[in-house]
Amino acid sequence: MIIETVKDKLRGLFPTAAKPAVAEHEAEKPEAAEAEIGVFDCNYAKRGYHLDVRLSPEQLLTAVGILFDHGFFIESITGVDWIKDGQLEATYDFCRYDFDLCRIVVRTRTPRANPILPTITGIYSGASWHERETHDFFGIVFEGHPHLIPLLLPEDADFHPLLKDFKA
Amino acid sequence: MPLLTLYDQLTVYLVIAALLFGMGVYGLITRRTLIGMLIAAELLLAGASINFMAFNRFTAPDPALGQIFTLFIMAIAAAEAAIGLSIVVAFYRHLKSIETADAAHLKG
Amino acid sequence: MSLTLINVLAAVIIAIAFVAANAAYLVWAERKGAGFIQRRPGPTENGPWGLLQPPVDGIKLMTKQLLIPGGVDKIIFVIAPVLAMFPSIVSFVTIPFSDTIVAHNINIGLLMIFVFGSMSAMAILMGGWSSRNKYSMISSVRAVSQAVAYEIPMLITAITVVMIAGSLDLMEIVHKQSGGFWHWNIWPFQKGLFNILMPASFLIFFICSLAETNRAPFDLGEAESELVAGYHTEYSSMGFGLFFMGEYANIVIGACLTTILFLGGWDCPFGLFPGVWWFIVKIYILIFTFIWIRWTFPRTTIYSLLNLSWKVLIPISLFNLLLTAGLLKVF
Amino acid sequence: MFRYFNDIFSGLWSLFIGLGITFQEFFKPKITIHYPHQSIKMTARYRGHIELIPGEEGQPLCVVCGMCEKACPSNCISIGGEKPEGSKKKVLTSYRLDFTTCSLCGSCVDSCNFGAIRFSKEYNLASTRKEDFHFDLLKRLEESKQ
Amino acid sequence: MGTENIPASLIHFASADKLINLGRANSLWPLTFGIACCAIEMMATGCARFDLARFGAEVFRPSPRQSDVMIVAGTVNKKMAPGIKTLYDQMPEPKWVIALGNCAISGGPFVFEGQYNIIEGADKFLPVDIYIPGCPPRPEALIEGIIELEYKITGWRRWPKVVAE
Amino acid sequence: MSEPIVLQPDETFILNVGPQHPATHGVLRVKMTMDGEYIYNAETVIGYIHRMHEKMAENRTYPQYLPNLSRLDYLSAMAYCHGYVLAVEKAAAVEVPERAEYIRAITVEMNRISSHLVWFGAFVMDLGGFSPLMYAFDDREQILDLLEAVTGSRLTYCYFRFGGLYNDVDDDFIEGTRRFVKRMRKSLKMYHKLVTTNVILMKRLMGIGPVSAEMCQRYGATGPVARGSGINYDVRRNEPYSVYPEFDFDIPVYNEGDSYARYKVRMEEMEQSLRIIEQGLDKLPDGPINPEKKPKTIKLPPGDYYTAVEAGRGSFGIRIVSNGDKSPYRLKLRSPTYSNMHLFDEACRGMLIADALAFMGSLDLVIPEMDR
Amino acid sequence: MMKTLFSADGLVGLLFLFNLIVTVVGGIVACNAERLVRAVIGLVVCFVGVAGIYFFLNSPFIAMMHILIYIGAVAVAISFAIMLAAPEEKMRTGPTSPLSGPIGLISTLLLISGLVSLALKTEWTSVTKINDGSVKTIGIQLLTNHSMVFELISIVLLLAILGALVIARGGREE
Repeated sequence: MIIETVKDKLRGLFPTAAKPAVAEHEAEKPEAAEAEIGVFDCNYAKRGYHLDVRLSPEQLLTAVGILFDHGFFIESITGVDWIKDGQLEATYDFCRYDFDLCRIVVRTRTPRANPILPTITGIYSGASWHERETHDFFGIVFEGHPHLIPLLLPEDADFHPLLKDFKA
Repeated sequence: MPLLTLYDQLTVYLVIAALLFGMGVYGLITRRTLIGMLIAAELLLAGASINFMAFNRFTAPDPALGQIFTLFIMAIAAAEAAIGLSIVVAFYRHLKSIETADAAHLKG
Repeated sequence: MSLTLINVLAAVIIAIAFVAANAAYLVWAERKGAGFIQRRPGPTENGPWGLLQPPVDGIKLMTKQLLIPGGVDKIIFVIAPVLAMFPSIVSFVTIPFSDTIVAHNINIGLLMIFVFGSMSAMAILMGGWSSRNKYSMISSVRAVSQAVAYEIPMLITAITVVMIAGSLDLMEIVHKQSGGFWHWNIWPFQKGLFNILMPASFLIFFICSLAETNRAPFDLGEAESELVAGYHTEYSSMGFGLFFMGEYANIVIGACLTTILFLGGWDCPFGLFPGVWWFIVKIYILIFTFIWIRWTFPRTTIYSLLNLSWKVLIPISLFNLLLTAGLLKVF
Repeated sequence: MFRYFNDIFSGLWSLFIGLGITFQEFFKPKITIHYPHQSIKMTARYRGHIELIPGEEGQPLCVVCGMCEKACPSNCISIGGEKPEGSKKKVLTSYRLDFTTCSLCGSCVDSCNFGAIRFSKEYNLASTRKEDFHFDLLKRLEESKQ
Repeated sequence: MGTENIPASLIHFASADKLINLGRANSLWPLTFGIACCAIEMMATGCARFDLARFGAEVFRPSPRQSDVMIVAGTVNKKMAPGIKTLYDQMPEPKWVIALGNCAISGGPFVFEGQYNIIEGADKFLPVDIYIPGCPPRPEALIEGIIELEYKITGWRRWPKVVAE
Repeated sequence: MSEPIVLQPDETFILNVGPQHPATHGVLRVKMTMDGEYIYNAETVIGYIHRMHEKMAENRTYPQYLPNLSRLDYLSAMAYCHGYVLAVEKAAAVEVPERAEYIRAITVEMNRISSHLVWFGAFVMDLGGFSPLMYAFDDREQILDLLEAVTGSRLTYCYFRFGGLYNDVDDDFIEGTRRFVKRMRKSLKMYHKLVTTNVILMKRLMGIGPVSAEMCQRYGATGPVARGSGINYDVRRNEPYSVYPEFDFDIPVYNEGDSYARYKVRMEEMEQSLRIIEQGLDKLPDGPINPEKKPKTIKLPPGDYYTAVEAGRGSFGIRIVSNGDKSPYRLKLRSPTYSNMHLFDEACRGMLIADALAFMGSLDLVIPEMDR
Repeated sequence: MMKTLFSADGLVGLLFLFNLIVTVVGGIVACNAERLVRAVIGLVVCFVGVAGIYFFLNSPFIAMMHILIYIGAVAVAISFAIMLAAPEEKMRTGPTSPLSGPIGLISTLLLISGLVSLALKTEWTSVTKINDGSVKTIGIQLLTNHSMVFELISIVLLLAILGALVIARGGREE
């Protein structure tokens, strides 16, 4: 099963995790747990994905590299503005083409004041537009992106409409 | 009215041929680009052809000699245009220029 | 000499009227035909069967503002549509509609039509270049390379027919085919000349006249979905109208020429009506085929077009030329 | 050599087949509806703009509960009602629909528990002024009564 | 808008003017220009079932230079508006604008508190002649709009008014 | 046909295709750097119809957001609504009666056919053939008539509700659909004769716009674009939802990766959809179409939820992040064309402009869905 | 004068004058226009005039061939080359040095005056026999008396095609 393989591989990213990196994780968990780092199993029937990978930004490229090697394709990149925590979350969705179904969500958080994340365009060229869009909407700067200009908003737009404190 | 019967006089044709020829020469001298010179050369050839045609019409005993020569000139002109233009294009690809001054250093 | 010139002038005036009326109503026929092929009625509301549509369009086009966009080469921009219309009008002068109905028959009529046909390429080039629009530019380059590529097989097939008739005179060519249906040049068995490639020749000529007139599937010059409106993108009002009418006038000429060269001109297969009616029936059948083809096929691309011309049409037409020459020598 | 001719002939053949098909279409009946002369009847569920359903005496059935106003995603309904002296129920005084922002989703009709509104069958609106589409449904109801 | 600012209307003879207007009204060539959902209904109107060709209006010209009427079919946003304005400016006089669908009339369902990207109606920057509401309008409504535009140009309505029951 | 051409970057000029251009089907701009008629580089500029769908979600309750979904991709609106209602139903644990599920599947498939028909017509029109558009729209009108009779609108159906449907289908619909399936089979045969086997079309599409499977993976292409490149991926099969496991249908896959493969995938998909519709009509159970007790207000438990469905153009994903409120905290729409179009920049390099536009047509773009 | 002007002959004479003007104006544009494309248009106009002159010289066949070859082929090819080769800023051409214009003009005028005076001074012996411009005569002559010309034309054209191909392709390859 691809889930097991990928889980093992990804677990390697968290060698010094104090808590067990792979934990049963259900929707009912309190919101404070959202900030944890690790690889979590998810209830597919309810959540719609199998693995929930929470990383720090430095681990992102390695993890995405592992997913690329296992034949995952990129579905989307998006952000969520956790204004209460003062953090922006970038969410990467990956899925596979074959019948060995595995949907993986990779998330990473970055401080709201200075949101910088590494780009994954070097691995998935298709991430380019998704990252530009996330930059448009949330102002997350993807370091190393070759062409980080507004995509959906007008060329001269300097606002980030999907931030929770945005006012038109 | 002599002005309206000009078409029946040999000298008129010779004069217009001379004019065209002169324009061709002028173009060849003043033009700076290969294509411009090519255009001037076409004028030159047209002047010459008119001469042939006019002499054929008014003085030559042969019914078609001048016309055949004109046809020959046309073929030459077409060939010249083909070769000349291909040179222009090749030249441009080399030097990004169609000016004759740049053609002096032939090595590109 | 002098009388000829006056005749020609008079004929040109008649031809202008004829061409304009014909072109306008061909547009109507095209729209109507397209409608019928697509299970809809086409123009119906303006006049009976929409017959008033062409004049209405004409009024609109003429009263529309003539825009000359900034940055265009004004002189050339204005001359080009006129130059597109003019050669087709002049070509009409020499086309014989029957034994008697011909504006002015000259003994090199076929050559003359080709001469003026080649001028329309120049008009397209001028129009496209002067517009200062990249789409127009690409389109005019396309249209001209297409026209040049198709003139060759067209001329070669025409020469084949000229060899059979032994004359460049259009009247003479028709006379050679007289004597009923089976004597037309399209059939392989006529007057001791068993050239089985004649139908192919006809097809080649027909394809070439489609391409010459920039009609679908060879309408690369004004490929709507690629180059907006091609070489007349920047033309508004009557400038566009002239290009438009020039195209339809060219269609009529193409149909006339095909009829004369291959379908026996005004020669009647059964002899029911006078010849000129047969001529008109024939050219309108051909024009209908033009329309029919346009609304059936997708457009080709420039390379498959050039491939077709250089790899298929030119070899076959050359072979046919050689074959015909040989057969003429033998029989 | 064989392929060369085969390509030519199969290509030509496919073209002739295509021509044949369009030629058949030429004689098929036209399917056009000549709109201003003929028109099709809208189906029972056709969603035009909403209108008030008249009660038995022609009065609106609306009780001014405001559910439709709340349900509307694009705030195109604004209703006003007042409580006349001595009656328990509110009476509708104005029912305004800004049709130009409506998305015809049907949330208002869904949300109405009193069956007071329905979709009209008006399908061919066009005007030179956009104010024509700010409907006063109550007024329309009264007009339709006459 | 239409007829007043036409430079070509130098002919002041009433009958000639009428004829010209009649010509203009019955040969409205739209610009091939669809933005969103309503564009599909516009295509459907041009197609066999409804056939805009009956009114001589099926000649969808891809170039603004050759078209008479611009059908704004869909939401206009701030990025697109300058482009539409350019297209409108490129059209030769006389020219008309039809706002097809609620989005083009007023922003439609996309207007909400705090919206940042759309323009609330094409009439904010274009002189719109005809408004056709609906989301999207039925093809009949577009035909009705064309008829209404003809009425606006010529001053008389040639076709009966269809009342929906 | 397309031999490698050595492009010389210093002779290029910029050609702006769009925002208004007949081939872009809407408002999309491709900045092409051209060398003659060859494309040296292309940069797609989108956002000309960005309509803030994701922002709107944060301002609206779950039911109020329903009409937005059908404006997202107006051609296969049903599938998008389906994705949204599935996502909410899954998260809020709403039961859906079986009849409703069947009707949903039938209408979604009909909508898929109508979407493909529009694509077919517009694509052939891009290639210069006009009549197929008319025939395709004629067939499409039949579908629209059927769907209009059920849902009340022609294009932007707002038909699905959480837990069920807006209203039930009647016998007329079932009869009409059966008639339509028969008619459509005939029409498809006609299309194949008129268009698919046409030599001009084959010459224009074969070998044009090759997209490899590896490229699909890098860009996340789904739907017919991926299936034309030999990837057997269809959400209806890989990740079955609704009642699709009950149906017997094939996923057409072609390995060539060119425009013609994508063309054939879509044409065959129409046939498969017809099969699904037939089976759905046969199996359509009786019963209610709405659950017995409809939840009054919909609130999702906190957390995030992802649902994917197979829309007309590929896998449509919807991610809802909820904080337990009446409206979503964040709603992300993963639209298939967004990824599919992104391919274009890389794939069209070195192509002729005519081929590039044919390739663009074969991607089946709906711009509002891309820009959201 | 009025009488002749409105007779058929007069009209022909007028047409001839018009023709001459067209030729000269076209020629002047062709050798003087600042933009190369204008020069090509001038060349086309000039050649239409030249074809007219051939027509007046009683050889319509040559006139037709002239238009066919020069306008249909040569002018189109030149405009093609301009579009292919000359970028926008190079479309304008001027004299090489400030002196070349006047010098060219003077030498040209000298040349023209010399040629014209030669033409005017010489007594041309006229033959009564008029030339024959029909296709038939030209064809027969080309294939009998002057077959060498025919052969030469074909060889020249063949070489030109081959040469043009070699040169143009050679530029592309590297």
